[in-house]
Amino acid sequence: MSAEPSTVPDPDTLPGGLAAALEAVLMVADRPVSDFDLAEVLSVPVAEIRATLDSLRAEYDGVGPAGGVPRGFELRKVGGGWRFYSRAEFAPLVQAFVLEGQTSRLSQAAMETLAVVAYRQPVSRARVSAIRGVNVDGVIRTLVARGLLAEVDRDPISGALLYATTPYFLEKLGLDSLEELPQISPHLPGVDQLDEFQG
Amino acid sequence: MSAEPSTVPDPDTLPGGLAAALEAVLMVADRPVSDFDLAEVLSVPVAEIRATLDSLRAEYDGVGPAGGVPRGFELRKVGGGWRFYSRAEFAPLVQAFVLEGQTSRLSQAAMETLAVVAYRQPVSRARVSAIRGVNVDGVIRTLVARGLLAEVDRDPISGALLYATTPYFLEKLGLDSLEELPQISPHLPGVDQLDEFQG
Amino acid sequence: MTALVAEVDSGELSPGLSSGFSVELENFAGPFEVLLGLIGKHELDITTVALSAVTDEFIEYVRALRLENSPAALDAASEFLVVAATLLDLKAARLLPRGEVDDEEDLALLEARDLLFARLLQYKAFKDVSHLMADSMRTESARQARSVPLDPEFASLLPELVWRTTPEQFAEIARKAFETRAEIPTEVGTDHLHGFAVTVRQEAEELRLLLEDGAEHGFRSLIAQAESVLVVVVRFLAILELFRDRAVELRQEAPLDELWVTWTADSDWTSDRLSDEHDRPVLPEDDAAAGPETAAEVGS
Repeated sequence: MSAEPSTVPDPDTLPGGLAAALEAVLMVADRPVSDFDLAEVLSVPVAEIRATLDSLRAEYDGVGPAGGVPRGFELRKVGGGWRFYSRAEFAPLVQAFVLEGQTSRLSQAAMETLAVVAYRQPVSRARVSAIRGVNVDGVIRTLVARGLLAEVDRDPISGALLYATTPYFLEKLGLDSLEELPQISPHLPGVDQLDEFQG
Repeated sequence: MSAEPSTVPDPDTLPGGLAAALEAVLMVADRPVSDFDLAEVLSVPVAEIRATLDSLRAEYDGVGPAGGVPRGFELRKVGGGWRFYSRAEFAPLVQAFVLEGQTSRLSQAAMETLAVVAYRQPVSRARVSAIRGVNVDGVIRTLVARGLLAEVDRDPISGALLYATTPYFLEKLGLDSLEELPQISPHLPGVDQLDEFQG
Repeated sequence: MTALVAEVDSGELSPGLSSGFSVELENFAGPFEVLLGLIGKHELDITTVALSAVTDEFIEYVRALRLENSPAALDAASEFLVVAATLLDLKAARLLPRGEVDDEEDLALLEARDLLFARLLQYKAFKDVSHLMADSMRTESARQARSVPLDPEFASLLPELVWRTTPEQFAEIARKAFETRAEIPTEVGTDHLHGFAVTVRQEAEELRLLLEDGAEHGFRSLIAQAESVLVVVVRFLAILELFRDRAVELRQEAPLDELWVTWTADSDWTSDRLSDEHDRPVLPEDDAAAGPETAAEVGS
């Protein structure tokens, strides 16, 4: 259900203008919000939204035209959208106040499984097992419960469930999209031939 | 400043100093934080904390010594604690954003999560995640925003927030008390063993 | 896994693994991990690795595991056996005179070697990249995303909830939510199709139901209900797979005599434990090439 356009004021008429309007909206967001969603809600062209967010980000980082010191928070584009974060330097302080969301470190097995799914998605458990050389059912269940992987589809032939990474996974890696994942080819001699061998 | 042998760094040594440290904490704290708690963790006198917060508030309101325009967020002291809020002038925009995509029905995922909490309360998000096999953070936030669930306590050991259903939930179901919830069979596979799942 | 790696790195490969070897399935990193450890220890380039040393050591390692450890650890270590078998094949291949690979079998062995190398290289690449990802996550965890409850003033604006669920329906939803944990389906039923796929895994599950009472069953009784010859064949293959997985014991008094099967796996055994080559039914025209181990399409 969307509000009537007439009731939403033009951000330019408000004190602080579009920049302040974006700050106000992002203050209540509990997930990354895309440029497009912001453009729609504020009835402002996407290009203008992006430019304004970029300059806000620079300002918070203390590198804007006005200079200044970094703020304690930062604006970041990760997981396909914009969101406020506490600045990394303050982590020890922040952790004293925020108990939830402190995720324990993932095991090596979980990280490897996550890596295989990230680069081969959508992919079945059997395929991941073949690449890692061990049964991965338990690990995948954990990664799904952690919100890092999701069941996205079924293989049309085998009917096996296929897994992919989630936007939350991108956020945890500080990436905006899967294209930003580090290239795997330098780690993979003869990568072209390998696809034939996958079990 | 007391010389506590702690891992929390002196905020003055960090970029942005005490003001930025307070911004970092308040930006991500999930509830209002009192002057005293801030003073204790930062090892800074309460008076200094208050003075810094007051000047941050003035700065955000555009009435600080440096002048400037109001930001889209404001710092408010509510119920004995400080928290960031969207500035009141932007409420119509924020509303439009909040209402975007909202429906008057609960999703299947929300209904299932609600059911798990109803029969397991008080229960942590991690535990519900483990039972449902998916991350439920977002869904639980929705259910809290809807007034169907509430944070009731903290787990004495893990410190995790515990959730329970509200009187409004009972009202929606047309029940007087939780005892009137229909029994689910204790012999179900899974229910007996669920205590073993620790998210 | 740390325990395993540490042991490989420190060269404690001879029997004498009592120094705290413990396998936790969650962290069990598998044969590729151990192989990489061995290769690293010998400072060999894995593209040109001399197999014999690694093979001998690997087999010694597996043997040591078998001698020294509890049945639970053995269970976990069973994953090694598939790789050990491949390595044995490779070792045999190495004994063949060089250049004489016109024999079909020789070729197959050489291909097995290439396959193992390819898989090992692939595994190494993912392992490398997983370290990079772990670094990113560590750096990233210093930042905390803002995620706060909605102000009551905005929450109150949400449209009034339309609620049509009765307490009984609600209890049913709860019952299902608790139940899903117990059985997460991994395959879609295809029985409604004209012909249906027979997989070793499915047949292994069928067998489990028949055998779970722990009694000794004759093979004839196990196939009494089979709908077709293909089911009989795949069920027989499933028994071989179960045997390889130590889930059943077999007894046969004389050649062509009745084959007696006894279930021996733990109650938590599932067909997921069988090697993954089986969960991909193949199309009928692939049958000959794929061999009988995978699956077959049953026409009617």
